[in-house]
Amino acid sequence: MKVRVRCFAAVREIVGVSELVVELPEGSTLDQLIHQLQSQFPKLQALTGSLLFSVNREYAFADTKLAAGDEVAFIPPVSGGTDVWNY
Amino acid sequence: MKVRVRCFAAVREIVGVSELVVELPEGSTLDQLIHQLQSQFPKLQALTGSLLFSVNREYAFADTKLAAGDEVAFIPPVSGGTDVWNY
Amino acid sequence: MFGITDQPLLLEPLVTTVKRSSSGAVATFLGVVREQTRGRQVRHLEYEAYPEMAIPKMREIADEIRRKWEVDEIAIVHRIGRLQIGEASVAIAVSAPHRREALAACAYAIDRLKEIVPIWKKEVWTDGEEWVRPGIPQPR
Amino acid sequence: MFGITDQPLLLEPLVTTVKRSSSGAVATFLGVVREQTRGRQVRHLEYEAYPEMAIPKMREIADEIRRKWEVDEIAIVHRIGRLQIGEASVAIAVSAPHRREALAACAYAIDRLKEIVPIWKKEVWTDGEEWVRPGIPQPR
Repeated sequence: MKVRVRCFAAVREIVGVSELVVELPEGSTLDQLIHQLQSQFPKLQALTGSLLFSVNREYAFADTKLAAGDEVAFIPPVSGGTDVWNY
Repeated sequence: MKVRVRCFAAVREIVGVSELVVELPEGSTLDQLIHQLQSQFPKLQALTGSLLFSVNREYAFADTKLAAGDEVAFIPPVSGGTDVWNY
Repeated sequence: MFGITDQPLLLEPLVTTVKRSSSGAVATFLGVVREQTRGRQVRHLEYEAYPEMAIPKMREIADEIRRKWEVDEIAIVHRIGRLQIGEASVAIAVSAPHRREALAACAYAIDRLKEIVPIWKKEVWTDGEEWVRPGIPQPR
Repeated sequence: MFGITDQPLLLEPLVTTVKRSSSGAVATFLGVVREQTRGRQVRHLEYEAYPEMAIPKMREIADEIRRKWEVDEIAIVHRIGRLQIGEASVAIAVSAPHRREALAACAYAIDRLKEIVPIWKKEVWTDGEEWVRPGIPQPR
């Protein structure tokens, strides 16, 4: 099955594109997708501990089962302390 | 001695002008001025319990001593409950 | 910037006035004339101020804020005269390096304004009118 | 009104959008690009959003607010693209019958926006750059 992966900010810069279509075995979980992309883009590993993920535009846990056509997004991490926005 | 009395809102409507010059004995207190104006404008009596006063643009107690040229203001009362402003 | 005006209030100039290069947040508050007040239908409002005392009192509020929070600038402008439903009677803007201080200071400013700034409004309803003034300040 | 835009943010249209005849108060919040962040000199910022998720999340924040406070309307607009010092990155406006609800809801909206709305910024300093994103939402 195919899923879409949307990439933003630091993830987009590592992957080099803002959207990927990834082929996965039927019944794969979000976790399996993450591992597959990590082996393809090793620099993602440094981010993974602090990444969040969404499936179909809702935050999702790593054990979420994916379906064909799902839209997954990597939500890049916080960096740099507690009050990291300007305001 | 002469003092200026500024009148606002309900007080202005009772007194009929926005400013009065009042002749008082030397050493008069704010309280004496209030009584003098109440006898001149009896309708003020209904308001007095809830009036505040300022002398020279600062809130003042009734026992404040007045001096020639002081600017006194009658600060009309709250009416109508606790959330009386629109916002 | 502290003022009393008979002109319509606009936020944008206030924001420009308070913004500094250190400001990460600007919080604003507008008081607006409501259609209903305590169950009665408002036709319009008339605001009146004691400007020579009101402006120093606004400044006093700003001084209190600076003692409580790290803020950049504070602006308070109150409109006087006849106001229709939907028009703003008061506009407050506070800038600060961070959002919490800007928001807290803005909330404080409007509370204190009601308490110590000598401004009155006459509510003119479809069935009568009355002068209204909020808050009982403690003389000092 | 919820939006993502690459145009400068203005408060006045937001205020007009949220004001109802029942509104006695409008509170607004602007997030502004500061000159300094964590001691480093900012040259400019670049904001990026996941708009298809960000707008529903803004709507979700508005729903949360309506469950907590009596408010009239809520508007949230975030700017994306390159922003200079002094420019606003986010604008929030909340109208309500009374001031406390408008102010509390506005403060809540900006806190929650940082927590759940997928928007990132790259800080470009005079000596480097870094992507930054606030808050760790709890997946549900």
